[in-house]
Amino acid sequence: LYFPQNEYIETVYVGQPAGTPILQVHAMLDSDSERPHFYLCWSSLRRPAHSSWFHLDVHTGVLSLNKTLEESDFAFPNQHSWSVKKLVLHAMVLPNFSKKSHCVNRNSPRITLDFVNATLPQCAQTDMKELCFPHRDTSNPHIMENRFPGALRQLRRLTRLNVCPNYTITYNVESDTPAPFAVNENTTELVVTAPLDREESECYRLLLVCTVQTELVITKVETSLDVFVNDEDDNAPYVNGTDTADIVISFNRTKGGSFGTLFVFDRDLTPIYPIDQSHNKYVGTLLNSDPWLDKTFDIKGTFSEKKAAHGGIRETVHDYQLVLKRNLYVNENRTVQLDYLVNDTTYPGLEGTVLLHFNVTILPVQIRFANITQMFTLTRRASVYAQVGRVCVENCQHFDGFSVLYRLEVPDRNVSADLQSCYAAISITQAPDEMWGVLYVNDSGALRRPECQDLQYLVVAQEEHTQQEASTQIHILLDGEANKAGQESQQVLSCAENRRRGDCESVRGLGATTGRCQWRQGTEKGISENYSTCSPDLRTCPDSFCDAVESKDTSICPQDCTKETVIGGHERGLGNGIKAGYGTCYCYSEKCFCEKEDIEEVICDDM
Amino acid sequence: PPFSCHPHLFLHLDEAASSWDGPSALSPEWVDCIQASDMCNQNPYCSSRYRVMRQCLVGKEKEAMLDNNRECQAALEVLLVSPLYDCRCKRGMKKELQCLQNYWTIHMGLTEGGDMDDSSPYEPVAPNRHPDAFRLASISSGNTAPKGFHCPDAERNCNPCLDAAKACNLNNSCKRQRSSYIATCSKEDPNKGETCSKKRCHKALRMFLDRVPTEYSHRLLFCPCQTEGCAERRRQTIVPDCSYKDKEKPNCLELRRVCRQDSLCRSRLADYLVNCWMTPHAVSTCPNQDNHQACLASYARLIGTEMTPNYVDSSFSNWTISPWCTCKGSGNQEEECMNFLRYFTDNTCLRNAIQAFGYGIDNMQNKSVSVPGTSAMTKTGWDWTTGTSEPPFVAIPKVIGLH
Amino acid sequence: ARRQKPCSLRELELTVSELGLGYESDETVLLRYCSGKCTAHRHNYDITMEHMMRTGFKKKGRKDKVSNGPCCRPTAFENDFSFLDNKSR
Amino acid sequence: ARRQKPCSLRELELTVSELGLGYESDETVLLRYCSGKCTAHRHNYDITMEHMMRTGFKKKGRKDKVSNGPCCRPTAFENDFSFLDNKSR
Repeated sequence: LYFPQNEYIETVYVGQPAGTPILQVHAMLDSDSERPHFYLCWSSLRRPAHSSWFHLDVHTGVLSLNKTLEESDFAFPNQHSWSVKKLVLHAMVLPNFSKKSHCVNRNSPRITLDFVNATLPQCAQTDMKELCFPHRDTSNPHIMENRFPGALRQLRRLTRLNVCPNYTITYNVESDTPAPFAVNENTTELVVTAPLDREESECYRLLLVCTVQTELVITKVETSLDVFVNDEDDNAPYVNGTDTADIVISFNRTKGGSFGTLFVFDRDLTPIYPIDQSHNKYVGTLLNSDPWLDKTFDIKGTFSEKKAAHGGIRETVHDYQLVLKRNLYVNENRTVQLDYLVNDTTYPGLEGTVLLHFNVTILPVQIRFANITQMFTLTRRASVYAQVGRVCVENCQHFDGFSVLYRLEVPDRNVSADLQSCYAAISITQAPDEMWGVLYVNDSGALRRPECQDLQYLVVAQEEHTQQEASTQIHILLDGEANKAGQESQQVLSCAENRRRGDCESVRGLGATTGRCQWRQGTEKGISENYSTCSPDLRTCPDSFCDAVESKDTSICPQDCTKETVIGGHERGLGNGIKAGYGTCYCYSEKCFCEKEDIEEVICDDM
Repeated sequence: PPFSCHPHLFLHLDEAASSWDGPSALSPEWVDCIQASDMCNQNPYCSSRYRVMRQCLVGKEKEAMLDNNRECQAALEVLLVSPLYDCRCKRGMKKELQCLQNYWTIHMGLTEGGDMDDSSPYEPVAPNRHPDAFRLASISSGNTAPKGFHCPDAERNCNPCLDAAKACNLNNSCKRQRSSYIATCSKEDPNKGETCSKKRCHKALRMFLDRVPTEYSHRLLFCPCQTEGCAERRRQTIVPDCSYKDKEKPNCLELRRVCRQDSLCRSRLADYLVNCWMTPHAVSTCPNQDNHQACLASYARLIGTEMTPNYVDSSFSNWTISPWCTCKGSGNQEEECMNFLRYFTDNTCLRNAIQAFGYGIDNMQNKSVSVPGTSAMTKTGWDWTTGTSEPPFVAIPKVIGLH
Repeated sequence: ARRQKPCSLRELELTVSELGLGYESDETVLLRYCSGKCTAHRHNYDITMEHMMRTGFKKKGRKDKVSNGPCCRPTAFENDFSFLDNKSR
Repeated sequence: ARRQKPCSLRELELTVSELGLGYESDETVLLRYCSGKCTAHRHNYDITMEHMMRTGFKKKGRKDKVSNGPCCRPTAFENDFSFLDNKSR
């Protein structure tokens, strides 16, 4: 038994006599054998004083007056509203007789009666709409699908039954689309004549027509009524297309990685509110007992509501993905099949389950270099931290879930001490989450020594867990004149300190690949990512990314790495650095500035 | 005129002006719920029931406790005749949250049905003093956008929202409070990896709306627009990327449930519905004889709670206001969800109140009232700290410091 | 010549764009700045510096440029100022 | 041009007469003074002042002359210094 409507509204007036019918509540059957017994009830409140003024017929659900409403009934304790008294009652329905007066559950409709301190308007003052339909009946009925026919609403306005005794009032119901609804002429109740199917129609828009016949005139008054169809789990899940996903796991084998997607459809609804009681509950179970699989894989299911192509009826799509519960080692090499049973636990029928299959092939990852000797040219004038180039094992940019560490080795161990010191010229580094190594100048002095000719290194890449190694030869060609007079005298500062092209291109700077800083001239007017600035290497700085070499010393490329205050118009990069700046951006150790290029500096005293 | 603008000779920098100029003192009929609770605690008969009642409402099974536990019902019946039953809270009062918590201790047990709408814990609003003026302003109803506020011909690119920002920036307190919430709402929350801390942003927004007089805050929130740029500025007022949006949209009934679990949010939602929602067939478009001011004030006080509403896009003629939620996934309660959403998206009272506010500005504009200057003197220069990062096409607010 | 205006706090209404920082916004701000002369607050040091700048440093082969009087500067700055830039109109 | 020298404390030996205060004495003193650039310590305020000095103030009909950067100034002065002037030979 359930109430199709959770709110009833009507107006009552002073002087209406005992026995006057006010409205009728209705309950729909869940099973054929049920017989509704209606009672007024109170939630946790004490029985309100006004409750004794009303009587609810246990069988018909008609609410009527138990006493004549007097003006004195307006003097209420604890009521602060001014013009109209709101009398609130609650009704409940039980399958059998009961003495209880406590509202059984939360689904007890609220009856709100506006008690007006005036007498019932006479026939002449009552317009047709007032006569035909309740004043503000806002609540639309909700009927559960697959249930029994029955009356769901009293169309007649009971409080106006005898206001115009010589009028004949009849009702009928119309609808654009075929709708199983009719009016019971004797009881003027709206009746649903057949079980409904939400998956066919979620809402019926009915037109209620009230015909008022007087001796001379027939008047028709219409109002619309939406009847909603509530869903229940009466559809089994089904697969539209494939129930098998073939998955290959190779380079990307990181914990949390998701692979392959399989869809399961359900014509029923899966509400996301209230969160805990999600009707149409789907439970999934991995059927494999292999502990390795259990430790390694999981299936992640999510669902979303979508509208069916025809009719726009809401339905649910569940999607399932294979998820890695841990990183896979590079040498993992196996093929497995996972069977995942999806069970629509609230579906009463037998076929409430669907079996999904994930065929998974895990390939090992080879740590190897392409068999070519990588050549890098480098000017002897390069400064310390100048970036020479990158080294990377094959497919390294696709790797995820394991790490490869790079180191440099001198190929020929028994070289002379002098030559040994030449090899200090170049070093290799790597950012924590990057899969490639960056070669950079570690000792610029060694670059300039005549005895340090072309340098050959062995780059060794080692996979962290399995210790699998690979190596390759690299060749660094030094061009430019060796500096016989030893170190160049000029001090190496941060390129970023220079504010003008002339200063910039005339100085040596940390990380300068050509030995000299490089000027980038911005062209745009306002704050732009292409701001003017002085950089050690325009290929890598500024590029809004504080890379492995740049993060060794913020003065290499403060434009990408600074965390300090930036004065002037700018936009910060994510976390640090200057993503965009106004005019020229330059940085001292304490602060960076972005400003339009000034003509000449004024000292305050010269004013 | 429905909206008045009076020059400020002195701006006391830390004036905690009430954010709504309703009746100043608590009108005689109402006892506030802090006093009521003290009165109850002084009476052993009442205070013992009050303690029991608080126990009944703790924890998950409070619905069952209220329905079936004899002791809870007995306690409630005693409290029904105590001052606590009839107490209310004053908007913007000191210890407002505690007052609201005391209110809900009783009224949580009284709501007659889980999802029915609450009555407002705040003292009722006095009916509007000039109903005709409002009625003139709100002559149009329904959702066809009436001829909105019109820019004075003299001003080529008039932007009332920009003027509102100017008025705020030229007022020390408003400028400082506005900068504070924008800075809080634009700051990355490093430890959570999110763009900002929504909780801190909400608190800063509430402080702004509590402390800054409505003549500044309402002007920023309800400035009438005739261009998309202006409407986008109006939408950005509450820094929606932090205070409003989220990765996903919850179901609106779920958002309402979460709101009702928080005394402040529940109270301000109830107040909004009481002051801004009229049942469709009512004669006037706003409760309390078209009291637009009360509606706008209760709408503004929802900002900074779970139920923070905002303009959904930058359309100026046919704008829509909504909380950040969807009715997708409502199952059988889609109608109830849509009805709840209509309190915001299809609210004639709110629409008229905002438009009436626009006319108010129009009247003020025509009388060319100069923006109130301040006489507060500060020995220092003024400062901004340099800006923040933001997405390419729509820039979120900038925070600048000249120090 | 009349005595120049002493160092004091002054105010000027202008838009954010007019501040010359590169930000584009029509929002109006109240710029407070310090302007005026501090001659009444000079010390012996300043008189010496003026002399050294004129002749003293040259005689000693120095090219220093020094300040020969206190500067009219803010003593402190107000906290942050936020605004919406022109992309948000 | 190299990065100008930052603001710092400098020293110079000279006689009291050479201080330019009008005192005549051959006694030698160690003059300490501040010299150098403060560009690295400027704020947004200074950048705005620089812009206002260049164009901003003119557009607003103002003739203010303002400092567009922190000044290189002593933070404190040593206490008095005594000497015997030339009359006491």
